[in-house]
Amino acid sequence: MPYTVSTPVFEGPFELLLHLITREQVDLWEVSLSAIVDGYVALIDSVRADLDLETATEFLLIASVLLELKARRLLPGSDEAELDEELAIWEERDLLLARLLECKTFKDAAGALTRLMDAAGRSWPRSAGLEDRFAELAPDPLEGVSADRLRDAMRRLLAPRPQPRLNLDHVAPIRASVADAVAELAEELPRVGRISFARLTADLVERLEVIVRFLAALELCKQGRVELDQAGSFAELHLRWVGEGEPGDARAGEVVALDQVEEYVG
Amino acid sequence: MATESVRAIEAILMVADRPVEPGLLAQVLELPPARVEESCAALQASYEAEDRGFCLVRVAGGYRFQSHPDLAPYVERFVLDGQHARLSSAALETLAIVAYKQPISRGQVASIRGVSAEGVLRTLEQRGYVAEVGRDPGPGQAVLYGTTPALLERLGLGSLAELPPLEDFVPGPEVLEALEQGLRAESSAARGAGGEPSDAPPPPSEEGAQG
Amino acid sequence: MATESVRAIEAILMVADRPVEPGLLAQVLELPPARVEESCAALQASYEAEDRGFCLVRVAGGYRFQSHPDLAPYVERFVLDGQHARLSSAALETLAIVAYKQPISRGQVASIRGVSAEGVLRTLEQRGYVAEVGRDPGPGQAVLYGTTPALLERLGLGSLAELPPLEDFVPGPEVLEALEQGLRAESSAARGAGGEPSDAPPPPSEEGAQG
Repeated sequence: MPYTVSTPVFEGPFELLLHLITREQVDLWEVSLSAIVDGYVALIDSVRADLDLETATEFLLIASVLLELKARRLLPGSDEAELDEELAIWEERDLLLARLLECKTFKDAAGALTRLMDAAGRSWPRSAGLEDRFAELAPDPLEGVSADRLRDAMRRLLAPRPQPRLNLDHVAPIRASVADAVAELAEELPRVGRISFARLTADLVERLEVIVRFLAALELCKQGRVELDQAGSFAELHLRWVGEGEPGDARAGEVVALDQVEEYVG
Repeated sequence: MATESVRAIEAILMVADRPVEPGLLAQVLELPPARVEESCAALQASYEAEDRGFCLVRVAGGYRFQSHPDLAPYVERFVLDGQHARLSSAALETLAIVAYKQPISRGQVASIRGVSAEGVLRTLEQRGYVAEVGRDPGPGQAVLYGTTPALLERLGLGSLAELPPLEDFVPGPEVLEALEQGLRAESSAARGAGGEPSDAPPPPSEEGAQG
Repeated sequence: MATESVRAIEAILMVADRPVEPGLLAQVLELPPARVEESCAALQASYEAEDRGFCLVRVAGGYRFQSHPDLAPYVERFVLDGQHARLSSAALETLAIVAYKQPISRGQVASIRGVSAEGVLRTLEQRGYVAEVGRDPGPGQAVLYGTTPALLERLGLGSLAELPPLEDFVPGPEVLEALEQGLRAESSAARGAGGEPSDAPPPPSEEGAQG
C-alpha cells in the first residue's frame, strides 16, 4: 500500500499523536512500517530535484514515532507479566493521556489567541508621538544609556536567530551504549560470578537499557567471557562469568575488547 | 460643551506613543482616577455614536487611540509594511502556555509541548511578547518567562485577567473518549492484528514478535 | 452618517507618524484629490464644532492630527512627567544599528530588527541623535541615516571610532543578508554623504571579512 505524504506540520510527538488519533482514526498497529519506509524512499526519489527538507524530515519523524510505538510492544515484555509492570504500563498510558489532553488544551488556547490577534490586528495604534513643539520638554531618553549598552543591544541583534527545529529526543530519550554496558558487566560479573538476567536488570527503568544489557551479555558470550544458560523457553536466563580474572577482581573488565561494539543511541 | 478635562485627555492621548495608564492621566489632570475612567468611557461612546474612523480602547493597562477595525483594508494599504506579521503555530502554542502558566521555565514549556522550546521562546522574546521575569529559586535557577504588555497590546486586551479562561479549552468528553480509544488501540492491537479495540491489558510478549 | 472615505481618512491620519500628503490619501482611497481636500476640511470643521481636544491641521507636508493648542499646559505636564520618555528597547536597538552600521536606510534598520523602524527613527531624529546623512543612489533614493555629534557627546565619546568594538561577534545569516543587500548603497552613500572624515564609521571587523 503506497503511503501518501500529506503533511500538516506536526511540531511534536504529542501533536502528531493527537492528529493520528483524533483526525485520522489511525490504528497505529495497522500501519505497515515497511510500506511507510517504501513510501518514504519513493518520495525522496521523486522529489530529489527540489526536495523539501522540512516535509522529508517531518515524514521521517512520523515514521520514527510509529516505529517507537511499535517497538515498545516488541521489546521483551514478561510472559508472567508482573503486576507491577502491568500497572506501570497503565500508568504510562494515563500519563500519556494526560499529556495529550494538556497538549490539546493549549492548542485550542493558541487558537483563541490567534483569533484575538486577528481581531486586534485590524486596528493600528496611534504612535506619532510628541509634536515637535513639545519635544524639547521631554526628559532625555538617553539618560543613563552608556556606549556599552548600545554595544550590548547591537550584539543581541547580531546574534544568530534560532531556526525552528525538530527535537527528536522523544523518539529515543534514553541513550544507552552497548560498549558502556559491556564494560559495566565486565566489572560486575567477575564480582558476583553467576546471576540471573532478571536480577541483573532489576534496577533498570527503561526497556532500552534492558535491551542494551542483553546485547552486552551476548557480546561477552561471543567473546567467550560469559556463559549463558536457560532451562527452557521463557525460563530464567543466567549469566556466568568465565573470562580471566577471578571473581572480585575488578580489573578484569578492563581487558575486554570493546572495539566493534555498537552504540545504540537516539 | 466638552469639559476641559475631557479635552485634555484627548490631547494627551493624541501625543502618546503607547497606552497611557488612567493613573497617570489622573495625576496630570489632578482628578480622581474614577473620573478619568468615566471621561474615557464617555469619549469612547461619543466616537462610536459619531461613527468616527478611529476609536479609543483600553489595552495593556492604558488607553490609546487606534484606527477602527472596519477600515483595516484602507489602513493596510497605507501602512505597507504589514507590521502584523503572523506567528507560527508553534510560537502561538508556546505563547499560550506562557500566558496561562507564567511564570514558567523553558523546561516546563518543553515538557508540555513535547519538543524543545528554546528556539520558539527566543523568537517570542525577540518579538517582545515574552520576557524573563525571574529565576526559579530551586536548584539550577532556571530562567522564568512571562508575557509582556506588548503582547497584551497585540491581543487587544486590557490585562491578563481578560484572557479567556483556560477551562474553556479543556477538551470535552468526546475528545477524551477518542484519545482513550486511540491509546487503547495501542495496547490491544498488538495482541492480534486487526483485533477490535478492547479494554484488554497490555499484550503478552510472544505475539508482539509478529508486529 | 459619515461616509466610508471620510472615516478612512480619519483612520489613516490616526495611525500616520508624519503628515500625510493629500495626494497619497487620494491614491490610497482611489478618490480625486479635490474630494480628499473637501473631506479633510469637513473633518476639521466637525472637530472644531464638537470642541475636541485635538485638531486636524494642514502643515507643509500634508494633514495630521495634533493636540489642540489650548491644551498645551496639560500636554506639557504629561511630557514633563517623563513616564513615557524612557528609551524603549526598540529605540535603543535602532540607535545601536544606526551607530554601528551607518549610513543606513530605514528599510535596512527594519530588516535587521525585524519590525518597522519609522516611528522610532523619527523620535531619535527629533531628539537630534540621528540625522539624514545622504540618499541611496539606487532606485527609490532611500534616505540614509547616521548618528550626530550630539549623540557622541551624550555618550561621552570623542568619535565614532571610540564606540565599543563588537569584537569577533559573528552575525546570524539573516542579519548578514540584510546588510549585504545594502552594502552597495552603503559604500556609495558613504562617499557621497560628505560627513566629517574623522567621524567615519568604524568598519566593523566581521563585515570586512565577509563583504
